[in-house]
Amino acid sequence: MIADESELDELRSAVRDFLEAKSPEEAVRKLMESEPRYDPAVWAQLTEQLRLPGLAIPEEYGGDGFGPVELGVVLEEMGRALLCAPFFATVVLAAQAVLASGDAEACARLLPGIAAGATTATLAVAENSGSWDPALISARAVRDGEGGVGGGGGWRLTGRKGFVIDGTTADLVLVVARTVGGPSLFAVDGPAPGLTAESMETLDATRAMARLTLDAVPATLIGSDGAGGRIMAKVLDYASVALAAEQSGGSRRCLETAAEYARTRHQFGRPIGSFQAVKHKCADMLVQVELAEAASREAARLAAEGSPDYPVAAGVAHVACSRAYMFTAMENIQVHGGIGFTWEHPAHLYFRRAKSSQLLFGGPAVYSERLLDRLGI
Amino acid sequence: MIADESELDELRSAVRDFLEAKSPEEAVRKLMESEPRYDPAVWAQLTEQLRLPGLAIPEEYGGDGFGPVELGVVLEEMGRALLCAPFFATVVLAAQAVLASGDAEACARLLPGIAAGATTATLAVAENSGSWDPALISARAVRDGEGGVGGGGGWRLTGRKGFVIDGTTADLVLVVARTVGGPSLFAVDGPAPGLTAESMETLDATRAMARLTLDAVPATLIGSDGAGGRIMAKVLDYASVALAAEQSGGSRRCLETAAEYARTRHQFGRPIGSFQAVKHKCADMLVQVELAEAASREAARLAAEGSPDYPVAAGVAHVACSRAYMFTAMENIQVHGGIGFTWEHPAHLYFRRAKSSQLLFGGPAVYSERLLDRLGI
Amino acid sequence: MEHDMQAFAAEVRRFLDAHVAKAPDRTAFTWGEGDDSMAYFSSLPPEEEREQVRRAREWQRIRYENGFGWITGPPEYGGRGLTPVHDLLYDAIESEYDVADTGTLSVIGLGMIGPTILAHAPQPLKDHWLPAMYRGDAIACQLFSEPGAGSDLASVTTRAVRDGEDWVLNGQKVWTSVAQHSQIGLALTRTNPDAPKHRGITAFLVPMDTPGVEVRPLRQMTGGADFNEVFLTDVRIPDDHRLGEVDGGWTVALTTLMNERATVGSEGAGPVAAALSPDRLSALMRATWTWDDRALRGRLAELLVDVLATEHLNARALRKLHAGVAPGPEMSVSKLLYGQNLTKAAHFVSDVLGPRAIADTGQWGTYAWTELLLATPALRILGGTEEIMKNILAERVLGLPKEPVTTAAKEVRH
Amino acid sequence: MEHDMQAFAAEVRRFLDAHVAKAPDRTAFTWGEGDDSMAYFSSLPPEEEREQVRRAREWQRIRYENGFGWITGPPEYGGRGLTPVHDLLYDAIESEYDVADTGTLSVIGLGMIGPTILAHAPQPLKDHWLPAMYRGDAIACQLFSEPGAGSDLASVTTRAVRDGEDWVLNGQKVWTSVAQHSQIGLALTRTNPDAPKHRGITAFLVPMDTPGVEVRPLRQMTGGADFNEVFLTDVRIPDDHRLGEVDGGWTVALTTLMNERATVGSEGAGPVAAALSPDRLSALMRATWTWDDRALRGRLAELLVDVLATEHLNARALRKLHAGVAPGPEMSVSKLLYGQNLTKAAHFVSDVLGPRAIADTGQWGTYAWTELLLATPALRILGGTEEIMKNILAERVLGLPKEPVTTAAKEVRH
Repeated sequence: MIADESELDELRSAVRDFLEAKSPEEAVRKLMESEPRYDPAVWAQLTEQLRLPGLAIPEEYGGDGFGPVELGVVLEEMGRALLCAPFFATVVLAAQAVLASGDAEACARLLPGIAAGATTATLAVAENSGSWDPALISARAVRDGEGGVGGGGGWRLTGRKGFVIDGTTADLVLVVARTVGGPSLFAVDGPAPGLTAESMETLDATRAMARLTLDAVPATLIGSDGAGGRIMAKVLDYASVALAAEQSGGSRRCLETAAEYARTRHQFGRPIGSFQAVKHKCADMLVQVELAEAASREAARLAAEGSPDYPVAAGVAHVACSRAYMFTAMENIQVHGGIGFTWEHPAHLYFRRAKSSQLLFGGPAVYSERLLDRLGI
Repeated sequence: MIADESELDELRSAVRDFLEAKSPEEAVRKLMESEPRYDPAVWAQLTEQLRLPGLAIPEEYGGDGFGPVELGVVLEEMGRALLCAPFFATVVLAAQAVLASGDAEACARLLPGIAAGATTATLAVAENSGSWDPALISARAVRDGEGGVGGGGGWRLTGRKGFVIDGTTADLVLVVARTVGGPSLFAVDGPAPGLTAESMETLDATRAMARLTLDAVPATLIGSDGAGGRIMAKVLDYASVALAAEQSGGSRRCLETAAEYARTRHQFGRPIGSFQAVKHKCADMLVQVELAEAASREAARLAAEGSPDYPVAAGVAHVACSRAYMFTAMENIQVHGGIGFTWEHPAHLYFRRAKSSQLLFGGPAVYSERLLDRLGI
Repeated sequence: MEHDMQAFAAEVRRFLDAHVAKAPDRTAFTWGEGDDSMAYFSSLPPEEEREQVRRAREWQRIRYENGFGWITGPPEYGGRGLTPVHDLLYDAIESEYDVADTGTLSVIGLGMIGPTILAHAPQPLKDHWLPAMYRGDAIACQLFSEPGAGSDLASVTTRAVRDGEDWVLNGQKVWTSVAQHSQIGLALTRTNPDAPKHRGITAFLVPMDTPGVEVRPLRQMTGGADFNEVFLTDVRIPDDHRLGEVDGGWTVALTTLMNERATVGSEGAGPVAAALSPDRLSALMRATWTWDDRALRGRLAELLVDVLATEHLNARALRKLHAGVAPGPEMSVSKLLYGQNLTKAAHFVSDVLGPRAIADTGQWGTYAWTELLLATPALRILGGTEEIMKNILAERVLGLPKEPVTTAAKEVRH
Repeated sequence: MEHDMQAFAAEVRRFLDAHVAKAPDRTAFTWGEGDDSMAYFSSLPPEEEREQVRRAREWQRIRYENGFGWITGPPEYGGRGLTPVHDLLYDAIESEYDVADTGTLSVIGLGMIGPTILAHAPQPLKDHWLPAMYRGDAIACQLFSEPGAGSDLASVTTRAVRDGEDWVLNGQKVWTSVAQHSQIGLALTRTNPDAPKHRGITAFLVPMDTPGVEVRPLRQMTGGADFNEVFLTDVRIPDDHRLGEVDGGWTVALTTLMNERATVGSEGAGPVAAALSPDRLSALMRATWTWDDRALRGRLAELLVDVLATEHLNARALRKLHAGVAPGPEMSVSKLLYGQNLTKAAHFVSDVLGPRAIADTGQWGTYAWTELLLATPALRILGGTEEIMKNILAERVLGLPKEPVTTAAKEVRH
């Protein structure tokens, strides 16, 4: 089921109104320097007023059963507003990992809490290098009782994870760890014994990241043993499309900010937007934003339709939106001149977010090959 | 010995005056469609009046003993004028291959004719793919008498060569062919039995290219058996620097043409150069040209000084000048608008030359790695 | 609205299914088979070109007879009376079929000159020429650009001087496509050299067989001649062939220019579609043993992102059309990207080819790419330079202010 | 001339050899050893910054005492009376030595304000301030830019109102580097709001300890504060601190701006030289296991071509200096490239690092690069935006015409 255009417009305007009220720049700046890096009251309102955590979770697991198109609208708005909240980690990474596992029991156990906004969650994949390559996963899972550790039918995880979004605050951590069967997905409680999480210093303070140390942490297998690689691939496509929506929203905001400044700032007796250098810069930004938005929205639609073109479209959206956001975030500063690189001006917050989003899943050094792979080239 | 700046200026102005008189656009257009692709009378004058063929050949072999710096000045001017002449093939490729062989006997036999302008020559390296990789050379050389062919102490060459500059007109063809010792350099007479040369259709009609078929062609070994790879590497560095000078001259001409048009063409009641879009395009061209010229001239100077930095500088000059020429040739057309892409306007001649020069020694697909190799990276 | 469009789309498909076949997949191919031409400009031999024009006229006649000859035109001239969105939707659907290329008739004549005649010509000219044009009988060209008036059309200097009931035209026009096939041309002329430049222009409909009209092919840098210069020497045109007021020709010209438009999904069509096909490009890399070069692969990925994202942009515009909504800036953006993507593709491929792009080795599908390479500079200039298109995007979509009128320019403007 | 320069160069070297050591090779390093800071902006703790200023003053005093304090200045103020080419040559040679960074004193004060005082100040101000500045005792700053007057300096609105023998200044200045260390500032003020904008400006020398002068650090996007805002509230300045005529301050400002200049070879120096070092970059690729990624290698080669070709450009300018010839456009081009090369390097490195550039894993020499990345936007803006620099290159070097003065702008210009 895909909402029609007018329903999407309604959703967009409800989310935008909410975020303008609850996540204005002052709130973002305050949360950037707080622990936790989000406001639990706003998170609760996001659930109560807009039911957003459950938007894209199937109805059978307590959600509203919408899909990537509707989620994309929400993420575009969150990207515009630089909302500090555990939404991406919980709803995109964690919930999708559970769904991708095909483990109905785990879905029934874990998703209703997420849908209800009661559980925040995250997914821990990358280790030292930040790579999502399943071959580079070295965290280990052993059965309880194996190797003399603990007892019973569960598992124990040992190793280190990095770049875990909202990793210090998540109630539920999904962890990819290696068994003899290969990389596999596990669920771990946020406060589980043996699990320590410490904040990492980040380029983009609006997206908290943590380093996790797991020392024989009790865990539950999600999906089948050894299915981790396949789950990671599915989550990566989905998360690329979701991230692309955030990036597209952020880059349109940069374009709008730059164009507004170009229309109103006067130098040499003219609005600076009447100078061709500024005008063409804005036109170049517009071209990038239109491409990015089309790529992101089309990928979401193809995902919702279950189209065979979806994996390619996910790759295209990831590259097009990464590039557009970085470009518009840079050029927005340039159009603003000196004021644009002050701490007080919001332009740098978008610059930081743009760079951190571009590199989140590996960046240009890996995403080109990933796209060609999806194209069969 | 490097000429001082005022001597270089004198040389430049003598060559420029000569080429303005002898190689104006009409002459270039006429020769582009003629066979041979050059005017033997102008070639003779180039020798008699300016002694250019012998400029960079050592005095002991009948030349004037200057080096790459002076040769660079000449080539910049030839690049500006798109001179159709066997200069690059004869003086750069062939003469340098002979010199690089270290074979004093061959130098004494072959170079005086080149220095005197009596012999035109070329170098045949590439085969089907156009590559200069020694490993891809498949033309074969066997000793006279070996395999039952002919007799005596000479060699016989069999195989095919392509992209041979001025290959249908050269009096002397230096050929890299494979012996049991590896790639080796041989001298073949232009009209030797078993050698056939046919013109290739080229993107850039101002630089003639031929396909050679060698069928047991009698040949003389130059330098030692198996030294071909080392000779090719030396020639490639030298030829890259020489080509860079041509490219730098051509790209400065494109910049000058574009800037002149931008100053004088009026649209909307203003010179088009007063519009920032055109103005900044010209500034971008200027930056590229200044970089290219510095890279090319500095590489020539380091070559003349025998500096250990010369091979890296040769690679830098090759890339910087290839890029600058292609960019300025494209943007020159854009500044001119419609008139710029007519057949009658000279802009496309530079576009064609820029692209053909960029790809002559392999192009971007190989020159980046070649530069990193020279840098030891 | 969406329902109406669906009904219209269904009708279009019924008509097309009845007359023509579906287009073959232009991106499907087998390496080494068939024509490897990559020409952006056609440059056909004269007899083939005449045959192409004949087929275009024939298909236009069939469209006309079935009510699709002039979708936005008024019924009294054989039009259908529908909206521009219907027109764009028709084009988009037709592009899925294997129909004759009617560009010779439609791009300039039916798309731009027809609406101008409708808006500004005296009744007898409308009655005669409009049905003739949309039935495929008459071809029209645009006599606007001059050597000194390119981006700045209001600077035309071709003179028209009154002589009794006639006007006598003298001057030179340039970049006139299809002039050699045209029966009529719409000419902008200067009738009052003393007025501000936009106020001294008058428009005339010039029968191309009038004595003194000389069409000369204009050779472009690819070597072919897809445009013309048109020389007007003492060309005598009756006053009843005037469009609009005397000295009011700028308004006429604006009507023509406002009817210039991009069609949705133009990248998908044409002989150069192959240039942007992932399969074709990867086959080229295999054939040149560069398939595993990660530097080239990285650039291929960058190029394909542009190409595929542009397709997504077009797909979204098309979906809007089907819903009866006029596309927004997507179409202008798509037009700008069309030229940029082909330019990137041509240079990428030349890097893949290396020396094989500079001399013809005879290998299939290699040197042929130079035809496209040599056409790319034109793509950034024709139909509005990149600079003019960026001005339009920034001013119309983003609302950035125009350049202030300069004192020098102000004197000669209205 | 060349001979004179050689003699001067030898004298410079003798002086430097006697006082300081040769600089260590800034590009030599061992991976994982030492400080991995990549900061473009210094942002030192206050006590270290004060110590740095102390060392700068000390070295300037030694220069002054040895005849190199003010190479182009007149002897009556302690200057050497030589040419700007000598000055540039001195800088180039000194950059080979390990001397204190005197940027705090020299970039603004000695380079720009000193020559302005010399040209426009009343005699007592010259006698007092010029020797003090060039001896290293006094530091000067430039109170020009305002929130509403960035690229367009002539729009300053800080008011100066005559009050007897004094003037009273009110307004806000911004982007004032070294204000916190300065004894004096050169302020542009509006004295006649009714005159065309270039004709209502007056320049004053403001002792920074005058009541009403408040310096507040301005934090930039890197997080540090390398600039200041300066608030002027009822600041009373005697008329004998005026430079130039009343309402004639634009001429004074032009003197200051014309003395802004790039130094030859600026890329070679500074803490970010490592960012452009082939060894450092290839070591980073080895440390991140991306050394054999040909896509990244291709981009590394492109970057290094820019970096090395820029070095060649600088080398040629330097050779001209040694021959006593003023460099041509090389220095403006080099200045533009400096920012562009560092920007490219920062983004290239972030692609090499991938996620390691967005969160600190603690690995040496990785996350530290974000300091440079965050500084790059400033490099395209500070000291003249990229757009202004391109205007200058096109107009001064290529002779392209300026933008025509618009009717709106004309009213307020001279």
